[in-house]
Amino acid sequence: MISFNVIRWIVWKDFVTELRSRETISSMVFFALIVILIFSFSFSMDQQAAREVIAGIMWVAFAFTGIIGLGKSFSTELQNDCLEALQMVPEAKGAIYLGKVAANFAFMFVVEILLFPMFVILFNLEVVEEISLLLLVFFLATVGLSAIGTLFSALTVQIRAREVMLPILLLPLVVPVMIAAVEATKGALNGDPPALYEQWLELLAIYDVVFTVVSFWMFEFVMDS
Amino acid sequence: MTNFYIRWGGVCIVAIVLIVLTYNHYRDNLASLAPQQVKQEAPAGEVRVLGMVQGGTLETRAAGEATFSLLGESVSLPVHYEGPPPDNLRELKILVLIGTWTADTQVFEARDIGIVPNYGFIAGAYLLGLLPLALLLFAMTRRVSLLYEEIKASKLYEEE
Amino acid sequence: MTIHRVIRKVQRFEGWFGGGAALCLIAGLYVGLIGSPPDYYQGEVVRIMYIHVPLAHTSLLGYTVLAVGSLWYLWKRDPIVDNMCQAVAALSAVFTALALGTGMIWGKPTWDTWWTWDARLTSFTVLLLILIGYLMLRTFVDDPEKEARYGAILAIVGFVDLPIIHFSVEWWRTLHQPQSISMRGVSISSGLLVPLLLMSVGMSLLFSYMLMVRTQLLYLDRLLHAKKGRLLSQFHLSKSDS
Amino acid sequence: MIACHGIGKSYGHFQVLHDVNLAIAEGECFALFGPNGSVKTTLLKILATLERPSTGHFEMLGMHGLKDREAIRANLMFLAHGTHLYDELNARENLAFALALRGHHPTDRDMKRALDRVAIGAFADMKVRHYSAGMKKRLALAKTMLAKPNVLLLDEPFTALDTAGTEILREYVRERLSDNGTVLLSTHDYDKTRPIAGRAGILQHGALQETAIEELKSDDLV
Repeated sequence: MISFNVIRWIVWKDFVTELRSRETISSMVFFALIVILIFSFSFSMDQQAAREVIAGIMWVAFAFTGIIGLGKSFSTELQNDCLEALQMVPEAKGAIYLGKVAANFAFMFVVEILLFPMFVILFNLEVVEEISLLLLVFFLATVGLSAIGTLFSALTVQIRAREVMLPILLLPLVVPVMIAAVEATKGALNGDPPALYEQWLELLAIYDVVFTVVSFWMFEFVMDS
Repeated sequence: MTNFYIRWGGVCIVAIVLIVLTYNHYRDNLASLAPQQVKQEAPAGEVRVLGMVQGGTLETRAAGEATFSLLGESVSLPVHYEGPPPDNLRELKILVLIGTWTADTQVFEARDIGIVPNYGFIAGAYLLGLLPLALLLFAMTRRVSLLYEEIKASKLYEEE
Repeated sequence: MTIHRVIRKVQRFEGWFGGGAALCLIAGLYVGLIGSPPDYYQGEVVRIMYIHVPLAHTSLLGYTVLAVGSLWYLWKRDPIVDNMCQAVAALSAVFTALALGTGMIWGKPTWDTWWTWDARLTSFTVLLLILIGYLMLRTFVDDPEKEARYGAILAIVGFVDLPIIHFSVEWWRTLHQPQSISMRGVSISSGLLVPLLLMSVGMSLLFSYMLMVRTQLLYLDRLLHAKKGRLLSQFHLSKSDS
Repeated sequence: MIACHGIGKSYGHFQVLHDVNLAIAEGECFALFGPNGSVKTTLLKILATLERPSTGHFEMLGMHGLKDREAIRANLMFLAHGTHLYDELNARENLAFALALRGHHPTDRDMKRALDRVAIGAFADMKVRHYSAGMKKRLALAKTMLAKPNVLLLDEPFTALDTAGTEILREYVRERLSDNGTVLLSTHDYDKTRPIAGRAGILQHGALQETAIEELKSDDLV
């Protein structure tokens, strides 16, 4: 049984904490900006070349910033051993998982929405027509990243070298998300007909469903000895 | 521990036998000669010759019959080919010819054209595939034997 | 049951696997290297397939065993199942690495390149990364109970992910690279099938044998140290009494 | 009611707890003494269902410690070394959040009363980030009060508490005991524990030895 009450309170807590400290989102945004800057130094691009690589750069930046946010999601629970209190919640832990996924998704999505105009301006993109499809891609890929990322954030937070282990464990597992997101984004940015990249959206949707379910189930074992 | 060494001795012997067998098979049936070796040694029976089809010498008569010179490092070898339609018979191409050397006419009678072999890759792949596994297995079984001996010596196992 | 009786039992049992593996591999090597004709398209190089494909199959088999063992561990919490998982992960990683290595050696003469982002090579690389991640994760946890639990979780999630990774990489490849580089040249004729089958069965048996040895190794190691730890603690205890 | 049956725990190759057998009845307070590094916290964490014992099992309130964990958690509060408080939230929000997760929804008046009882009512709207260690401990105690647990596990409860705070805590423990609650506390402070503890034991080198509390002299302990 999932308690919606617990989900709501976890989301509330994460939002209030974030609103007051502004740690997660601000560090994600600035990190992403730096990544974008470094990329634009490393590739000197005309508009044609930019079209080819921009989707890749975008998702590399999003994935890395996402990992920063995900890492913070549970490492903040370490202060005053709050994680112990979460483990002792007398409910199924899936509720905590869903709350955390919702909060992480929201943070990552907000950062992506904030950064996207930056890409548009810095790399001279034209995106007026396909904006809704692009948002759908962002949505699906971010759900996938946060679904599996939240599980691994909770898993790595209690081990040594957690800052390194989170990306090491997470990145190979999100290969499908990255491929699908990059291909779909590329399609949308090029203004291709949606039929050409539909399969990637389907793949993302399947990934989201599968890993929300699997992670939801596995989270029980992460939290409960 | 004695059993352990006997077993691994057996494995080593089998491995050596297999390697020797494979090497003999390679030398007898698969190793190819260079054109100059053929001219000097004049081997009897069927051999494989590796070389390049010399430019401007290829003459095709009917389908499945051709004459050309096969170029080695310095010497070239006149070849008369008669066999299945040669798809990959072109000038300046490196080939393996299978056939017999006729010493009186000084012409190599080829009956088949093979693909240039890459035995180095095959040997490399098999060594890479099997050697680490054998070493790993050796190390593991050795460690198990040692641990077992240690547990036996420490008399700890009795209370379980 | 005393430890050495357990070990005796396993040792008697594992002999069948070890012997079977040896027989199959020797026969497979003989047929593969000497007894079978070269392939029409690939020539002699096709013989690399007889070692490469069994290694790859076996590593996938190993990962399946790992996932099943992990589920079993989460259900029953039996430490020896966890020892088995740890053993199978390490062996799977070795087999995957060797499959990649032999694949690269095969790629050089057939595709004229050591590495290509072929779907199969790419998904095996990701598999190897996941297995290495699993082994690394286990070294970074202090509590053995936690170590086993976290490892099991990662193994299960990775197992579910594997087919998705494979499909996504395959779609991605077909999108970017038409079928110029592929293994379609190799049609499995019966001449290829016999050595391939022998080597596959031999490799699976070898893997099972190595798994038994390694599980035994980890189990004995844990046992010995647990006993030593207990003796050490008892030593402290008696010292504090006096 | 707590009953431990042969609980042992090992980390890696080292066994830290050996065969702990312990029974605490309802309305009883058991004090667990022991020098630093005597794994008192580990034992408490096992009882708080945060860790799994390597050997043995325990019962709490008639429920199996490894099977009915959710039910045990609903009836148990663990006042741990860490205070389980969020720095960015204020006292009220912390209380509301922690209790909501346990399925309680205290009214503002309840919270006010609990905060007043631990004498930090004046700081109810201050972020916990600015609290001192003693105030945090008091807030954690207020949380425990609102949760009304049947079993109370206290890990070094007197650290960071001043004399008044200690008295508030002892008063609360007495109240729980008279309510038929079960209390297990770990400490190395004999004088502060003596007035509330009924029974006591020393945990040393991973083994528990029960002793009459009168026999324990404060200078025996580290």
